[in-house]
Formats: sequence, C-alpha cells, structure tokens
Amino acid sequence: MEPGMYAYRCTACGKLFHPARAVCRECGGREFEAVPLEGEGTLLTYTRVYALPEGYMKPWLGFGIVEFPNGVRVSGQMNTEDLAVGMKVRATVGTVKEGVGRDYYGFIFEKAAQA
Amino acid sequence: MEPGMYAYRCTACGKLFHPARAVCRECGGREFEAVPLEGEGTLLTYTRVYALPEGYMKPWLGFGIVEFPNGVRVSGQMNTEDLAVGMKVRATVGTVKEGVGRDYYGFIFEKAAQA
Amino acid sequence: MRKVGIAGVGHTKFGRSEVSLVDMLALAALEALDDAGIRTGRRHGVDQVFVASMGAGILNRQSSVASALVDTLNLQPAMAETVENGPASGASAVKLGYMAIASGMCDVALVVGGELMRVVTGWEATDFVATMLHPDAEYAYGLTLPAFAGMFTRLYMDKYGVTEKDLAMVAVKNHEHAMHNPVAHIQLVPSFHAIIEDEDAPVINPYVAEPLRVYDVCPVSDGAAAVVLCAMDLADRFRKKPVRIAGIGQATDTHVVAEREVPTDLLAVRLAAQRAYAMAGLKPEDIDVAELHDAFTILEIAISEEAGLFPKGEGHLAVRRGETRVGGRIPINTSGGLKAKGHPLGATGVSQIVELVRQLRGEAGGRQVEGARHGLAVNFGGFGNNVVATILSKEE
Amino acid sequence: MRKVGIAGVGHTKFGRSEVSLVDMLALAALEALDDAGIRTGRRHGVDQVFVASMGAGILNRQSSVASALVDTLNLQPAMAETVENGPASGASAVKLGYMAIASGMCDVALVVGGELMRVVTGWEATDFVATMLHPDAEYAYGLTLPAFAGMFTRLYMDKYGVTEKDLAMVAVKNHEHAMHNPVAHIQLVPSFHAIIEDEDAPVINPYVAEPLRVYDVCPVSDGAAAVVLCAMDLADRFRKKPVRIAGIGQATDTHVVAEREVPTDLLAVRLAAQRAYAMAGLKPEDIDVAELHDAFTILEIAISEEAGLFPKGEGHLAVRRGETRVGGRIPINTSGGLKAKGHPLGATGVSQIVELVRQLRGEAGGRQVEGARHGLAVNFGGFGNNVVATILSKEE
Ligand SMILES: [Zn+2]
Ligand SMILES: [Zn+2]
Repeated sequence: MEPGMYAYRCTACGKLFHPARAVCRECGGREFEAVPLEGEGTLLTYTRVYALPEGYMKPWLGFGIVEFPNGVRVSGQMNTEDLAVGMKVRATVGTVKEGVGRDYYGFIFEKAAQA
Repeated sequence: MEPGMYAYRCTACGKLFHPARAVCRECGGREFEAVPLEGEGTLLTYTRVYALPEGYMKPWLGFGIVEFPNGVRVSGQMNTEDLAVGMKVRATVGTVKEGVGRDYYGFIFEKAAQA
Repeated sequence: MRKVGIAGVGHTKFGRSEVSLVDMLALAALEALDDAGIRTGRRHGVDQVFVASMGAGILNRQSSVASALVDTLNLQPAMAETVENGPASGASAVKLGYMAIASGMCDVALVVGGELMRVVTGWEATDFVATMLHPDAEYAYGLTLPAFAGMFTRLYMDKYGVTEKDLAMVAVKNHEHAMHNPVAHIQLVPSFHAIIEDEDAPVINPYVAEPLRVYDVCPVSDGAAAVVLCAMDLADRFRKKPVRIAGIGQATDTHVVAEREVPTDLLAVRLAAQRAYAMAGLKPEDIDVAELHDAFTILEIAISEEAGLFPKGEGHLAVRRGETRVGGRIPINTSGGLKAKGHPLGATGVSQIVELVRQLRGEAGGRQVEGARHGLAVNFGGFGNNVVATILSKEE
Repeated sequence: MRKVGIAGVGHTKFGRSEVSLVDMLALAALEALDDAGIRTGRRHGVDQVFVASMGAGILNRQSSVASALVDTLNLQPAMAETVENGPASGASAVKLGYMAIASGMCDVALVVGGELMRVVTGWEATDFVATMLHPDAEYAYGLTLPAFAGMFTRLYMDKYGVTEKDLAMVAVKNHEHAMHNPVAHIQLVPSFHAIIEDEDAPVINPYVAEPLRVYDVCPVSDGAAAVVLCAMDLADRFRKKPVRIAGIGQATDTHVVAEREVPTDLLAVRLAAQRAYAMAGLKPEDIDVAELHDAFTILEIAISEEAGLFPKGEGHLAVRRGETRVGGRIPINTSGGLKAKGHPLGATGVSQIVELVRQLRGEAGGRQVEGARHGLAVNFGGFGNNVVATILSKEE
C-alpha cells in the first residue's frame, strides 16, 4: 500500500511542517495533526542529476522543490522532462527508491493538466 | 600467497611491537625493522566463543593470547580443542576470515609437538 | 574554571525502539529539557547539542545526526556535533558539554546519547561492536568484545580466585536493581540457582565466551538518554537545583589488548578515576553510589577495584558480602547496570549520569541510596583502551 | 577566557591514499607535531586528541578511530574522541580543541581530520555523502548534495544573474591556486575556453546536476590534515610562534532544504560568520585571506556574500573583477579550495585552517597573500544546515 503524504500542523499555532517534527519552530508546541499534501503546486526550482547514488538504474533523474498552495515546500522527483521554474505540477505518490526488503514512497511530481 | 607475520623492532631502542606502529612507545622513534614472528610460544589465556560475528560459518571458535620467546604478545585463533594456560603452541599463518574479494591472514596456533 | 552542573535528565525505556534513531534521541532530549524547565520554541536558550552515537553510520546509515536532532527539536541556531568514543561515547559527550560551558563559549548544552541496535541481527551487532578493536591484529580474526572479556575473565579467575558464582551474583544483583528502574530493558530477576547451580544451568545459561555465560553479558538494546548541562552561575534559571559535575578524568591505554603489560590490569580505568578524584578533590571513600560499565559481569568487579572502591583482587569478595547492592556499603549499578538496564552503546555513558543525578536528587524510588552525596560513573571504551570517569556531587 | 593558538600544522597530499585511514591520519599528525616541535615518546605532552571523520564507520567500517590514532602514535594516556559534523567535521573538531584548552582542562590538543573515500565507487561515495540529508524527506528520494547545489544554483542565477561562465571562472581560479599548493589533489589547470566556451565543452565538462557541470564540483579525495592547538600562555614551548584562534562561530539552519524561507540565503553561514567576527572583534573588511567551502563553485560565491566579504548577490561580480584571486583585494581559496585541492570530508575543515596558518606565517610560497594578518575559514556541513566559521589572527 502506498501511504499518503502529509504536512503536520501545530495544533497550538497552526504552522505547517513537512516532514514531521517533534517541536514546532514557531511556538514550541509538540502536538501536530496530519494534513494531506496533494493536488497542484508550483515548481520553485529543479535540476536534472546525471550522477545518481547507488541503487538507481537510470542515466539521470529530475528533482524539484515544489510549493503547495498552503505554503508547504517539499522536495520530490520530477516525472516530466519539460521543466520550468514557476510551472504548475501535480503531486503523485510513488516508489522513489527500491530498497532491500522495502521500497520507499514519496512525492513524484507530474506536469499539471492545462487549466 | 600467505604473508608472514612480523613484529616491528624500533631501530633506536630495540623495543618490539606487534602490530606495526608509527611511533615507538618507549623512545618516540619512528623507524622499525620487521622481525619474523614464528615458531613456538606460550598460551597466556584463551576462550571459546559461541556467538561469532557475521561471516563465520562455525558454531564456535577458539581464541588465545600467545607470548613469543622474544616477549611479543599477540592474539590469534586456536586450531586445537585441547587448551590450557601455559601450554606451548606453534604459530602458523592461515586464513582467519574470508572477506568479500579478499581473505584475511593471521596467526592460527596449534598445539606444539612434545619436546 | 567555570563550574558546570546538570539541570535536567531524560531517559527512554531501553529495549526495542518503535521509532527512528533521531526520534528516539528527541524523546530523551525533551524529557531532559522538561525536567530542567526549559521551554521549547524560539527562546529555548540551548547553545550547544552533543549527540553520542557509535553506530549511526554503520547500523543506521545516517550521518550528521546531531544536526538532525536540532532540526526535529527546532533548537536552531544551536551548535551541534556528534561524538564517538565507542561504548564510552556517552561520557565523552558529557565531557565535551562540560568543556563547552567551562570554556565560557556556552551557557547551556544538551547532551543526548543513543543507539538503535536492534535493526540488525545479533551477529551483525556483535560484528559492529568489534569495529572498535584493532582492524588487523584483532577485528580481522573474528575477535570480539566477548572474546576479550572471556580471556580477561580466565586470567582474573586464575589470579584472584573469582568464580563463576561470583559473576552470577553480580548479574542477579543488577537484575534485582533493575526491577526498581522503570526504564530498564530487562524486568525479570534470574534465579541464582537456575543460572549457575542447577543441572540445567548450562542450557538456561550457556557459555558465550568461556568462562562467560549468557547471564554475564549485557543484552542488545535500543535506547537514549539525555542531560542538560548548565553553568552553575545560571542555576536559578532552572526548575531544579543542578547537580554539580565535580570531576572528569579520562585516559587511553594500548589499543591492542594482547600488549598490556599486566593483562589483568585496566590501567585506563585506574588513571581516569585518579584524574577524576583529583579534579573533584575527593577520595574513593567519599563515593556513595557508583555506575560502573558492566558490559560483562567481570568488568563490574575489575572496574570497582581499579576505581579504588576495593583493593585490587578483592572486588568479588565485596560482592559476596553484599556490599555492592542497594543497602550495602557502596551500591554499584543501582540502575541495573548495562547487564539489566541494557547497553545501547552511545546512550550508556549518559544513562549512567542520569542515574547518578536521580540518586543525588533523591528521585531513585525503590533503588534509592539514602543520603547519597557523591556519585561515580565509569564508562569504558574499547576493551578498556579509552575510559572516562565522572564524579557528580550534590550541591548543599 | 584562556587564549588558544595553533602551534603546528600538517597535511597529506590529497588524492588517493596508499595507506589505511589511521596511518593516513598519523602522517598528518606527525607532520603537525614536528612543525610544533613536539617530541614524540613518553613525554609528548599532548593532553587531548580529536579526530574528525564523517565516513570512518560507513566507508571504512571502523569505529573508535581517535583511540586507534593515539595508539599508533603512542600518545597514551591522552584523551581522545572522534567528532562528526558532516563535511564540517574538521572545523567542529578544531572548535572542540579550542574549548578543551579554553576550559583549562587541557594545555595541548592534537586535531586531525581525515577521510579515506576512494575505497568505494563514486556512486557509493555520492550515496554516503547524502546520508547527511533528511532520511525520509530527502535521502530516500535519491537526492544528493549535487542535486541541492544544482537547484540552489538555478535560483541564484535567476535572482542575481550569476552565469555558468562565472562559475567556471571560480573553478579556473582555484585550479590556478592549487598549482602552487603541493598537497593539492589536482595539479592541472583547465582552460576556461575548453570547459565553457568551446563547442566540445558539453563533452569535456558535462552536466552533473544542471546547471552545475563536472568542473563545478569537487573531486572525491582521500586525505588528512592536522593542527596542534595550545594555550597561548604556553607559546614558548613551541618551535614557532602560534597563530591565534581569534574567533569561532557556528550555527544550524533547518535540516530540510526545501523549508528555507529564502531559498537563496545561507542563514547558518551568515550567523556563524557574525558570531566569529563578534568574538574576534573584527569586521569582514579586516579579513585578508579566506578559505570558503567550495564543494560546488556556486558555494564559494554565496558563502563569500553571507560572510560579509561582498554584498549579497554581488560575489560573482568580484570574481569577474579578479578580486578573489591571489593578488586581488581578498584572495579566496588560495589553497585551491575543495574544488582543486580536494575534499576528503573530515579533513576539509582542518585543511582550511592549515592553509590559513601557512598564509599568516608567510609560508604559502607561490600562493602567498602578502602581509596577511587575519584569515577566515568557513566549513559547511549538510547543505548549509551546520556551518562553522573560524578566524585566525597573526600575533604581532
Ligand atoms: Zn506552533
Ligand atoms: Zn624505541
């Protein structure tokens, strides 16, 4: 089962974090509620990497930093070759790394459909 | 080829070390000459270990600390079941660990022939 | 030199962690911060974080763990480093916290030790621990810490008359102590008869590294422990009166165990303890409670002698007389020790300090040593090649 | 606070080591001890050894390396710890040496940084370095340091007008500097035309992490560097006049790079530098020579700005004007920097200090900055989440 991806909202001050933290940077609170991170976001920057670490059977892979409408920024893999700063992307969740005995799930962004 | 085992004699003060060191503990000298460690020694203490680390396909293995006549003390594997503190043992060199792509050589002590 | 104290302590339940290494460190850290009365958030006031871990890289394939801990606790811009000194990593980190404050560069330091070991098999864990031995002259032979402890025990038995029963008495005592320590890994007291006298004892308590048996060896545990260090001149900022770090001593011995001139001596323990006593202006007779690194039962006995609590070769006699149990003359390993509380390597040195703070504060519950004023911890790295002794004193 | 200086420096030839990690550390250490005039042997006088290494566990499967170094140098009973703070491990170890002496617990400390990286493939090395990133939110994605550097570079180019040619100018400059540094890994100056202007440039200098190319990234190197720290009040004991550690600043930022509020800022660099200046009582204008962590060419530019040497967004203009080369207004990475001298992670922070000491002593040969009195080093851990700035001053 592919888990969903979440931001974590401080129940005291409302600040959002991804990934989870033990303590809120803003107010020091320690309780958070999970908020799904899904839908469209904006690509802030990206790269195409040709020297991948061990475990990737690909010549290159695209990565980007994406901002969701709620202000949360995350890193993820890019599943499109056609990249530009500021473009709209859609968050999907998929296997970002095949590990020994377990796979790792995370954000894989696709080009958003035209509005 | 199985390499020989050596002690290292400080050329300044004559103190012997095994394994090699960069600096002599006694005089601070930094030059050493190799002295073969071979022949008979005395078993100072020993153990039989039943919980071997990764990479050993045996239920147990004997280990001992042996003193050579020149005073050098070394650790090694024991290739005899019949162990007693103070007994004479004979140094051989063999594969002490099978590694990935290379084997490790070291002391394997055997019971010395009766005088 | 600026005086340094301990304002807060925290400790996870040793055993098997359900959470990641960093999250486990965070649990202990938050308990220590709360205990000190430090409010998390932007004005936390923590200047420096030290993490003690031996296996973050090898076991957990993670580096820069101290920075990761700062992040999850949001303690930015606190300085942060990870410290490694084998099984003595914890006491080394406390020493560095002491130096950071005594130097005047910091006022408050958070020191957290932890190890997530149960992510690998026991065989892998044994191999991992052995990476602290000499790579060519020891590790490559399949030599391990239990192997050296076994060979050391044999010499000790021959020279001083220590018996397997003496060792079992140490084990049973520490398991009894652990029953009063809610954070101890093992909450079960073995029967002395069953593990050493019964005809089934070789089955229940088989040899691990002759003459050491299963009950002579600490378990493999996950766990974390934390302390908040502060300058004593800032003691008023905290919720509880800080316990003072009165002395720290550390010494190295030859890496290669076979080379030790008198193989039953633990010179680094002796020297580290002497240095700690000298700094504290105290003598062994002043110590009321001690946490000594009993990764193997024989070590509790040998360390108790080298630290001057008993004459050399007579530590086991004190065990026989019951002097080292709670209620005895000088209780040792009231926490349960590594033997029963568990030994998550990087955590252990910090955990020892946590126990001493609880004893000196009078917070040790059913294992409390009445009127304890001075506590000694000895944290043992390598097979005794890098040892740290720490003395804590209750401020009146 | 007790003043602390550097009495001796040592440095192996960066590149590929023929010897083991500990033997390599020993080579650098002995050079530093000799430089300081410390005689090895029983009366060595070294109180504390710190080893900086990020990969001893993961790459070399060895722990307690500091104890092993004490052993091969026979520096017993010196205290010893290994320190890890990612690529900033070296500067962290120097900081701890500073604290050890400033606290009064030690008089003389040996600090050695080193990394034996070329025992694994480049892919494995890249993965190893990435273990400092966030395990779930970064490392698990296959994100690496070059990936973040590439994304940072794109933002920097868009915002400040930095070009690929500016980056190539940094690379060529540092390779030119390295030609005068006999311990540098790469002893070869690439032609600016060939790597950026020629039609074959995409082949000779292909993209690694767009828009960064091969010549924007440091090589994978083995190597070690060492310094002997001493209390300035004991300066007479040593062969050369110690160079004073005037200021140390360190700061952490968010672990997760995506979370940084202004993604082109390196807040931890800014704060670390500010703290170092404040401690030293100096301003950026006082700095005569700087070693800045150019693991990627863009970082030399960005760090030079955050450290106050140039206004934000104008570092590349200084490069264009030639101000950062030897002979310019403020020479940067006279050693060749990480780019050309090499970047054995744990060694780098110590190596930067070694270079500054040589500059302030006037021992830098063909790369000497005339009349240099104050030097700044910035050692960058994580992707800027734990940064150490160190200022050295020549004692008159
Ligand atoms: Zn909050
Ligand atoms: Zn000699």
